[in-house]
Amino acid sequence: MPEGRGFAPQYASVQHRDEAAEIGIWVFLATELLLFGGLLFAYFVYRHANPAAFAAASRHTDIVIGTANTAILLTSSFLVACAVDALQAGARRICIMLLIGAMLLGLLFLSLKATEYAGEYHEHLVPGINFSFAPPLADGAELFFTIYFVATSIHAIHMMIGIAVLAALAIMLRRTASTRLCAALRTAALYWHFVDAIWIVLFALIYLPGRSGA
Amino acid sequence: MMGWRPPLVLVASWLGLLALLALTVTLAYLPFGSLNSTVAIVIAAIKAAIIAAFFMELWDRGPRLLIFAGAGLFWLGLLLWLGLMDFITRAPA
Amino acid sequence: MWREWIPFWKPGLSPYGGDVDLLFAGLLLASSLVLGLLIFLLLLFCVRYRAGNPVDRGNHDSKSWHWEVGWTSASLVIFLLLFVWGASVFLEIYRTPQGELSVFVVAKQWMWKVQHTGGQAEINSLHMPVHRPMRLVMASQDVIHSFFVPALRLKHDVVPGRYQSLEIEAVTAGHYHLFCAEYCGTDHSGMIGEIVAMEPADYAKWLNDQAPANSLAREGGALFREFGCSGCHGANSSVHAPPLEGLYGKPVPLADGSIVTADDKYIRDSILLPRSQVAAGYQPLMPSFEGKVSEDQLLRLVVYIKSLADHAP
Amino acid sequence: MTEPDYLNSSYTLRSWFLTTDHKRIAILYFASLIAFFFIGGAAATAIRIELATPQADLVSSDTYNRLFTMHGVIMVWFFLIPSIPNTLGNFIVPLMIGARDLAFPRLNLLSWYLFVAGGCVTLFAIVAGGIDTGWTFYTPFSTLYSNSYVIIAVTGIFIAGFSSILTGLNFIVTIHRLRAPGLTWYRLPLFVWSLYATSVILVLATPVLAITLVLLATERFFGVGIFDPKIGGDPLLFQHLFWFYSHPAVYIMILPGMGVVNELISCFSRKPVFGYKFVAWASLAIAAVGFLVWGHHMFVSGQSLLASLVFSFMSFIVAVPSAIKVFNWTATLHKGSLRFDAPMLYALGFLGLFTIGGLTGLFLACLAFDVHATDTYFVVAHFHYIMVGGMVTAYFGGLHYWWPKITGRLYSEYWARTAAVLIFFGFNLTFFPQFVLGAEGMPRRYHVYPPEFQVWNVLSSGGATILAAAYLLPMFYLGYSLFFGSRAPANPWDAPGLEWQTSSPPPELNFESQPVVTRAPYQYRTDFTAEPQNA
Repeated sequence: MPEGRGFAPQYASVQHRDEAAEIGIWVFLATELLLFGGLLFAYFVYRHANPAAFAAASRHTDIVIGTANTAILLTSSFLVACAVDALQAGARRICIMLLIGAMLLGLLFLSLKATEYAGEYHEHLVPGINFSFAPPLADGAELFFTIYFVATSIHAIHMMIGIAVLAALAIMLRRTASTRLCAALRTAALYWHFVDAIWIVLFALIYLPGRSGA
Repeated sequence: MMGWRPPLVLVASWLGLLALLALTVTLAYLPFGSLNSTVAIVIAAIKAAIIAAFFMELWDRGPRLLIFAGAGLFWLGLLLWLGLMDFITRAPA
Repeated sequence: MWREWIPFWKPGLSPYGGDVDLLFAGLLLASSLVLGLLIFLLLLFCVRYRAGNPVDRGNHDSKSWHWEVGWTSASLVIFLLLFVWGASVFLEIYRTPQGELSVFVVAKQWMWKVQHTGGQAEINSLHMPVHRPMRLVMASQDVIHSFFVPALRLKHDVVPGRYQSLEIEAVTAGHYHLFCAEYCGTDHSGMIGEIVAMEPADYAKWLNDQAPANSLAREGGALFREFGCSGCHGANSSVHAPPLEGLYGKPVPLADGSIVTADDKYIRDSILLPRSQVAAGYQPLMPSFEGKVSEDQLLRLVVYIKSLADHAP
Repeated sequence: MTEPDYLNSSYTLRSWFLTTDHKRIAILYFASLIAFFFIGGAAATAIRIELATPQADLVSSDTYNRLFTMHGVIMVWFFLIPSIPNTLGNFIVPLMIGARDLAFPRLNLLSWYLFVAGGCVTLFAIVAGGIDTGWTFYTPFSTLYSNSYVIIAVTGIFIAGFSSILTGLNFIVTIHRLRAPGLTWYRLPLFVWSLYATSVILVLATPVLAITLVLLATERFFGVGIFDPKIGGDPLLFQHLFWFYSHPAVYIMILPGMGVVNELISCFSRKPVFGYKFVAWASLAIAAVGFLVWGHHMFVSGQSLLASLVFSFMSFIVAVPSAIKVFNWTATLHKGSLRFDAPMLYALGFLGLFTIGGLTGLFLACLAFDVHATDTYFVVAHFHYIMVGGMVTAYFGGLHYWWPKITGRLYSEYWARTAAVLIFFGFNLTFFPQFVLGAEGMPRRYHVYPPEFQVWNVLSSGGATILAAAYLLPMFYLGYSLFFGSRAPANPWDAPGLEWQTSSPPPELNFESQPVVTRAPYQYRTDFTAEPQNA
């Protein structure tokens, strides 16, 4: 590879490379969407079979934490979008601060999620470990909570990866704001927004059903 | 350096998203019967669309990225549509 | 008969067996024609256009789209015809069972347990009269099995957690293989039995010779007492439990406001998962019998409760 | 030679195991795939020997179940799916489109490491005691009843799934962004089109398998009920999720094979592929419609009648683009100038075997007949006609065709033709009797069987012996050519594709200078009459 070119030999220019990266991340996001898609499918199948149980189980989730977490993620996404804009405008320090803000919000999200899990453990809502739910809807509720735990923990893993990526970028940005990092930040931002959008859908399916009844 | 201000479109999207969040939580508590879930899913879709359009900057991207972004959604639709068709149209055992 | 001309193929012996065989013959004929044409063209081209053979090769860049449209639409039309043909016979195979004669089949690792309504039980064999449709009610105790009778062109999976009804009828007396077609564990290939189709008179004789100790309903009644069901559901019980007389086939209002019909599945679910569908006006007191009662005990209980249908509540 | 080629530029282990060169990664894949092919093949041979008699005389039922599971798991996920895309595709696609590498070379290397890691985990499950669920992992058997290493095995498949996703992603981006100047979509070789279609499936179907395996492992590990009927779970949900991946996965396996056959038929007929645009779009149509047919595995499972009707209908529809391809390939031969070198023999074999596989696929798409034939040897035979008769035959054809390019050596044409003919006959003898067995009603996955089925089983086992020997042959003459074969020229087949315009083996960065494309593919010199240089 010719040294000092700054981009791999299969590309003609920096712009060429960045376009490839952008297509790449979108294809990857399509993959991620289908990963969560399998869970959505399972959710809808069982919700169709147990509508009352799903509503009752959903009422046992913590809507305060859920709503707070949604607001936190939306705000973090806003900060990341601003960070991309700031870096393109040449404001590297502001960009780093915005990224740190987004990461802190991400960590706050995870700690609230952990609090929520602990609460559910105490309420005996964890299938496979301790689960008891008022009959007659216990079986449907168990299905709901199994899907809930699988979906939210996979989402949390995505959050952790996102935070790690943002942290790595923030550290690298302290030294330089090369075009390579600029493209990398845009790619990472797309991933972060995607994880945010997934949460929005999960929020509507997990926390909101059944609130108007009972 | 400090002259940077957040672009208006991002601020507006952010505020709009928070407003929609407040709206969807409020609506969830109103008794619409089976419409509740439809409302929740529609608002979630609008929020996701705002994120995709403005935070992810799809609104000023070419058709190729739109196709890639749409492909995932389209195939997700196939999975849900054909898959759920079985469960919804099954004769009672 | 035309069916004997199909190579390596024994005629199907169910009422729709001829239709399936005809379909197979049609598929075989159509694909043989296509395959024959393909092989013929391949050989022809390979010989005629082999390198060095001086034949006219000019003009090979001519327009291709009318060929494409031609063979695309031809295959589409043939495929659609085959689809409609296959689907119509399929709906005939899986039509809603009509026969008044019911037999219960429990599949478990690795055997078929068959219960006739009169109480006659058999393992890995099923006796049935010819020319009389029989309604099989199938359940699985553990994993997915599949009830497969090649001679009758009949197959259906038996999925745990639900009853599967299936109509079976033979037109010729004889002994036929019964296979488990869905892989179900170690002795999957040992889970085979036979279908014994008999003339109606022989079948009646066979039923008598079996000298059942008790009918299914009576055995179910014994189990009803043995499991202590009668303690709560009995007429003189102090516990407030719904009476079961006259229940079967009637609509039942549930605690969550919905209404279900008291069919086989509802009774089965109520025994295994009593908390899932509580009748309106009753407390969810009943313990689950999940794991305590086997599938064949279950169906005896269901038959017993069914037999109470005629009793006034 | 002015520049070292990719093989002799460096000899260190590091230069192989940390390479980002797509050509070296293809070689790494090739080596690992051969290993998996022989493990899976050994299991198949053991199965066929056992089935020569109706009784159990070689192994116990438990061992037999572990053998066919091992055969299925290894062959599907560790041979068929990565075979053409990751070896021939990895090597040839950048060359065909005039690129110096794939878009993301390090991702490509990561993909190989994930593949090997997944393979090792799955092999560990097999060595530790095996898996007895069948490659389909149907619940509730796999979650509640099986006493084998299910979780470890699905972990391995899960890891290998990410390898598939990364490969698909890499190909999509590469084909979009790295085509040489002037190489428009309609100037792409059809092999590239078919790999593009394959990649679409890899990227969109594999994640659904991943999440399904996560749910399966969760249920088995924590004892929670996701597919467990005891708490209202539905075993059929698992089947829907599994086949949403696994049916398109069949097209992942066959589409690249079709791609190879395009190149072979066109080259050895000295003609462009007939109906280029139709064949190109047929690949994408197969990839798209292939996602709408998964329920045809569940006609007798108890899914709703409407669902069965829709899935049957779509299964007939998906056969149309495959039929279009077969017709176009046949028409390509017309007025060609046909030469019967070993790759062409494989391509012709593919045409016949794939057609038989495709036609019997119609039998199975046909609802009423499927009730009788599903879960019998008819399905086994159909599947192997597509996968072994189609895909593996095309793979061997492609391997011979590009062997001079990849290794820089010529193989023995005599032995190559002998092997091709032997494979063809061995294959038919092995699998044709299984159609008869299936039609007569012998269920698959049967260890012992009623004696009336023995004749056909003996024929099949006899064929399997020939087939196994025939598959060993190429190892010898291809291995021999590596060391003693004569040097290959840059373009031994006198083909116009870009991959033939650089030296054999290609230099590290593929081309001395950036090639520019000015015309459609497959513009063969029609006056070509000379004997091939390696005949």
